[in-house]
Amino acid sequence: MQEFIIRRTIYTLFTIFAVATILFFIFRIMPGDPTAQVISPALDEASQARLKEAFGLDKPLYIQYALYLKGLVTLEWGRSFTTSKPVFDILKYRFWNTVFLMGAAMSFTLILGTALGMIMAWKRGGPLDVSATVSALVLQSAPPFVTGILFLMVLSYKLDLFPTGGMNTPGERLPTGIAMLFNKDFLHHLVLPAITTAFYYLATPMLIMRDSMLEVTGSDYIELAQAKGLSPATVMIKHAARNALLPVFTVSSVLIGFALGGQVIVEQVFSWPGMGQLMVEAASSHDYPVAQATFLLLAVLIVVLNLLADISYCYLDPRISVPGGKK
Amino acid sequence: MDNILNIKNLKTHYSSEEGIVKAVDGVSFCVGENQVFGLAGESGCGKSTLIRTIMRLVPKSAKVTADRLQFKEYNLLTVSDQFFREKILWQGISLVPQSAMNALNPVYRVGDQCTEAILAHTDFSKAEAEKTVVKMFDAVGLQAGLMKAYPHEFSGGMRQRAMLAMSLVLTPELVVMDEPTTGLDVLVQERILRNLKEIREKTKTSAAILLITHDISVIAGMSDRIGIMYAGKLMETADAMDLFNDPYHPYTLGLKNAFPSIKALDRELISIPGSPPNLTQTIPGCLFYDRCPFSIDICRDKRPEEIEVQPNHFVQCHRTEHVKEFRKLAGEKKTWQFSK
Amino acid sequence: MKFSIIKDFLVAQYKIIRGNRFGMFGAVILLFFGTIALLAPYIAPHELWESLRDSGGKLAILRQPSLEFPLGTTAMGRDILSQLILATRTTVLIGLTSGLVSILIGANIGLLAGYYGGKLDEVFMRFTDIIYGMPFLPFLIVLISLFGRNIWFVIIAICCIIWRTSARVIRAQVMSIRQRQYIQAAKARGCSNFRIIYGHIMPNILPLLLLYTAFNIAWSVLAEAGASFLGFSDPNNITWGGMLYNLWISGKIRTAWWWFATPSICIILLVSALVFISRAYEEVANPRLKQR
Amino acid sequence: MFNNQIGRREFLKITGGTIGASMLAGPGALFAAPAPGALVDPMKIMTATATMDPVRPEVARVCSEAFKNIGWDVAANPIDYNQNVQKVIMEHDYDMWFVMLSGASLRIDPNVFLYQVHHSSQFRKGGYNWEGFSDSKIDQLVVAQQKEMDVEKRRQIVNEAQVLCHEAQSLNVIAYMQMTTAYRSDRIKNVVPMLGEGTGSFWTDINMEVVKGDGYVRTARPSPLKKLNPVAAKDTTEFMELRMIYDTLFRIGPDGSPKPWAAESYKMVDPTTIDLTIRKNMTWHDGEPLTAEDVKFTFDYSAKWKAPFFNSILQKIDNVEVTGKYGVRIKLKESYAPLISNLLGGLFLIPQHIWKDIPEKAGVEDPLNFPNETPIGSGPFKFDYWDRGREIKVSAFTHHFNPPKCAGIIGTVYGSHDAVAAAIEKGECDRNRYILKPSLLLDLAKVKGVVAKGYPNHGFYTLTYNCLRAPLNDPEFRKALAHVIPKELIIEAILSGLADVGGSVIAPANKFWHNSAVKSYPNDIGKAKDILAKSGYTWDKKGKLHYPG
Repeated sequence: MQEFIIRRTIYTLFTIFAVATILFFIFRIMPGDPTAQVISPALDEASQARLKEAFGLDKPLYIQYALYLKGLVTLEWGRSFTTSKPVFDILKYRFWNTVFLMGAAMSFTLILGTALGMIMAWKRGGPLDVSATVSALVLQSAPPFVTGILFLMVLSYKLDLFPTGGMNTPGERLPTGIAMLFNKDFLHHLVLPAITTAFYYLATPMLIMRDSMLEVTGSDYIELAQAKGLSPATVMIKHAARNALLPVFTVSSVLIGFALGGQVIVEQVFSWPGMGQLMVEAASSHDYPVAQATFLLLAVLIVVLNLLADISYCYLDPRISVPGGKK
Repeated sequence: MDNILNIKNLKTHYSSEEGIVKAVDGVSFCVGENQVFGLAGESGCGKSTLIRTIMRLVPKSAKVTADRLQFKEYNLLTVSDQFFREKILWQGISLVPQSAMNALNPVYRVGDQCTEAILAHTDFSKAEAEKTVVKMFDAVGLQAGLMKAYPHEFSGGMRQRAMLAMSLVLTPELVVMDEPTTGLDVLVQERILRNLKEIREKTKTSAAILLITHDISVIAGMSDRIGIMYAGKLMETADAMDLFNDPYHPYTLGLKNAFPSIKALDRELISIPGSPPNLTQTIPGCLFYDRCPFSIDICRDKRPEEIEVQPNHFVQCHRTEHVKEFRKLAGEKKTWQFSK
Repeated sequence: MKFSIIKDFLVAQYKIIRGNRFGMFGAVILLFFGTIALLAPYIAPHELWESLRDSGGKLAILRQPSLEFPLGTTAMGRDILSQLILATRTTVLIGLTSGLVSILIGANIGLLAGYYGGKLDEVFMRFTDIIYGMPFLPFLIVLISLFGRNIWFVIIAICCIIWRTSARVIRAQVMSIRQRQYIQAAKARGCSNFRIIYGHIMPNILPLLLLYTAFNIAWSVLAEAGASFLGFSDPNNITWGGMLYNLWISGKIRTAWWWFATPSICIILLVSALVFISRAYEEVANPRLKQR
Repeated sequence: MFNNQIGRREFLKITGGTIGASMLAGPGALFAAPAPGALVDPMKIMTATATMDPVRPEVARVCSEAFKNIGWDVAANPIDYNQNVQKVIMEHDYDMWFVMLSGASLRIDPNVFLYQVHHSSQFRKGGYNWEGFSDSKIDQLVVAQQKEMDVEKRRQIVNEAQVLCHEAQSLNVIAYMQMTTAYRSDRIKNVVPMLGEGTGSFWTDINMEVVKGDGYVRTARPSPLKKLNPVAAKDTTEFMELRMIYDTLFRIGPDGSPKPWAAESYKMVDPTTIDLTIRKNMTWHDGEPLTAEDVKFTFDYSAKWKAPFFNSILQKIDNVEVTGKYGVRIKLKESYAPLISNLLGGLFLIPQHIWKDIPEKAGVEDPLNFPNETPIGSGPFKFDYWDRGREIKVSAFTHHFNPPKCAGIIGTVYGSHDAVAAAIEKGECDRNRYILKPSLLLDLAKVKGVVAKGYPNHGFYTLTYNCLRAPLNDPEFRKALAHVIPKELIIEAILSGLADVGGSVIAPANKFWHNSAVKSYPNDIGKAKDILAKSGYTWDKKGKLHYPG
């Protein structure tokens, strides 16, 4: 078990390092002079040179790389080209917006998905089963911006149930940090983007839950549980569901990874000031320090989530505490 | 002595693509208090369905009928699912399932899976429940420490014992054992069975046992009464001694041949040719007709009634009067080498 | 002889699809879009960027579907039908290319890693982990914004990422197949590794390959649509996602339903067609699903 | 952090070298005179992406389609705006650039569009004459109008210059887009439209009254505000936020003429000397008094750090001296007519007691990169908070000599123009600040309680040519192009009719300075071909255009 966790952790660190390195070189081989826009042409040569130096542009590549890695660790991620703010300050504010949105969306998907999956397995072959399968697959094939825009049109523009976008009503300043989560205005704005994301990813946990549920209910320990005279609910949830959840759990970590990559679109559609939106802005305004850091932060988030999933999986399924890991 | 389980003409019919499957088709027998009733028959003869029917584990689609299906004072045909679940299952009738391997839920500690049963039916505290389980574990020869272990950490034998312990935690009147020893090597089988006896002394459980197996030699030693099941029917039912000393039904004779008997280990084993009939087709005559070396035309045309050849010894056969000569012939290999 | 093999193969595929009503639906849709993509330049009634005037000579801006403009027009008075048809070509091109290339990468990595195991496997799998660490769309966006808005960069970016899933799954499959007797036998017979991998193992994972080809194409289409919608696409070639992007920035999203509906429906149809087909293969690849 | 050498080498690999080569060789060098009779090479119209402004790629597209009519292959090339700026203004590496020169209040004075856009000295890294255009006659005129302190005389010169500039066609003014803004008339009243800014003007900010609600005006903007640094301010949207917080010595009035503001009066001692009297007892938002010292400091500091927007003008200042607690004297090196409207009307006064420590204490190398988290100014609004990428709030500064009528202004970022329109339509927001997409304006105008129209504007969309590259270096060729661009179509199809056909670089809306004699060339392909034929261009059988043989 320890051995397993340790190995996983090492892999994770390695992965992060590798992603960082790849990123460094992607951003170095891109065309053009990245600083042309920050360094005002009005400045004389001397002060331009001074600025280039400040950006570390005068140094040879391997030193730049060393500095870059050092910066990553010491959280000195450079300064934004467009806003002159330290990248870290920008991100620490955007980070939570994304995490909250993703958290809400993903928990909704997973809970609803598994619940539905259970019921579908329970009533297999029934109308619900079939219709749910088809609609989930179709939802999965509908890009989030299509569903998102549909939601906006119907629920926001037509019925005026939800705001058109953003995180707060203009002027209603939000509390920062966790307190934000308990702010009614914020939650009101959260609904649409959250369900848009949730619906898009619903199919995966739902179908997997359904399948593994069907697999489990055939097994002997379920029969024994029934023979023990446990209530059907207990049998279904405590025995069947508990086991059926394992594969769902494995997938969910990967799923969240995908979602974190994809939330760019949702944030754009609902003008949600998260990392995704920042990513787009930075990329199209060529604000490289920001784009780079945002990308990296997303990547780190993904791999760390996977790590956590792997570790908690050990606790969920006693069978894989044996070294060698799952599968 | 009065019976705790009393079954008359029990039928369980499934509907499948091929038609109605008469898995259990008119079975009658009784299990007395503290009695060990062995139910023997080839796999697929419907014995598992029989016990599942008794424990209401058959799917709702299955059609169950009986003239009588009584456990103690309860008429199992009429009691509500809820009552059955809460009052009868495990407290009255408990189960040692076929494959202890897969019958334990892999994600829960074995101990918890035992206490679970107790907590479901009694108002014991967790501690009390655990105490009881410890007692049972000890009875089956498992250290109390193993309660904290997970199934995958158990060996086959240990699981089997755990299952035994689990089945006894609520001191039920009837323990149904479905092939308790399949998938275990002979030595373990041996130990478990011996164990079973000891346990019954140790725990002073006056539990009757309904022991199901495809291997009569297993039940020979320990059953008080034995039923030979074939194609959903009880061909012969008698006290263990009678059945082994003077069996009537050709099928019983065949089975006896097919397994080493404790008495004559040197005798070579003869197996019954052919295979049991498809339970969906309706056969007018004796179900064993195809495989019976002694059958005559009537056997093909008329289904034999159940007759009491000796007190408490029931047989379903037309030709019981010739049984003496059958017993002789049955010992010889060529008798069974025929074709219809 | 070679031909007969191909024929049998195709027949087999047909049977698989035929056997499953979703699969059938999917196949029909695919065929439909395939044909349109092939014929696009010939059947598109108008030029891509042509601003149309109606019979009255007025610019046909944001016209609802009518006889004159079957699917309506855009804010620039461009024929949506034509754009849709030409977009189909681009979308299919991107989807197909990146789908096939990515399965090529994924399959080979999976096969080699699964077959050889050991060091090679370790290396390949760590590499796959790294790719799993890459947030997909951001990667697309960065690459495109850095190297230019151009179909080929879009395809390259997509290919760089989506092979990862197929690689993992195929590897797992290969590992189990590797143990089978006939593989061992082939080894004993002294078959070259190459022959074993591509001659003996490959055929056994074919359904899986096709399944993931379908998936990858579906993902590529979705990814491209996403990137285009965010404005990171080739401005001189239009895709369905690009059409929606034009709608989005034209600010007519709430009024021009016809402009929104058609590309969206096309995306959903194509992708779900692929998903359904892959589900048909899934049943072959893992029979457990069949019983239901 | 970024290594250009590598960048370029890699880029060559990727793009097959075409663009890369020119980047390495730099402009000019690469473009030797074409062989006589050679095919006129295909070219590209660079412009911003639709994300930044949907109009631009479309116009670029229409133009390139139009140029095909004279047998010249041209393609639109929309890329990120920063790359536009970098390639055009920094590297001068482009063929044609389609861009908008917005009608900022500081551009009402003709100097910007005449001198900065046309004078040969302005062809430099970062200069506005990125066309590389040079014409001695025009150079003389645009300098002359700068020096001429007599308005009427100056007007004559300006008119003459306009004619020559238009004939030179170093850039083609395609359309004067109207300033399309919207506001909820049921929430706010007393809006003051202004030339080039519509209802988004500063005068609206301080004069509008809120009918209902908490007295705060909610302003929607399509893209997030980037900086609030008065010294570094470059683009119009930054100025629009900053001028609420920071005061200027003069303000450009609704009619376009400068009005005394922080300076309560001024006196031209001689053409190169101006005395200013600062308004008494003004204070900064932190309570410190605003004195002549601060004014002097502002000038010196901006000059020292080359405030990008004013640098060229600040060069003309010899010195600034304090002549009393409220007196300041500005001495110029040479007489400079646009001084008041282009410098004193735009330069933000900054408090010495804060900025004297910048950049040293702020940990930046250059005040231009100073984030200025909590701006302290003396303007009618004082800074409240700024949640980056989301919302900025300023409240009325009651001690100001001209306090605003509303309680304050909340600027909220919406993802897109469409979202802005929706917000105003739903009443989430009361007004938009900057240009709203014309197509949307027409829809909004239909909404009850919303006033949405286009207001006159002196800014324009223009197609600028790289005058160092053949064939664009040929004035006749450029004139021919002027006859090809379908301006009416562009205005009708792309600008929803909310614009006027472009001619002179000084818009008709700028009534005082505009020369009505300057008319746009008619859209006439035949004429264009004649012009080309006259100057010897030929067409091959495929109809492709060739250089004079």
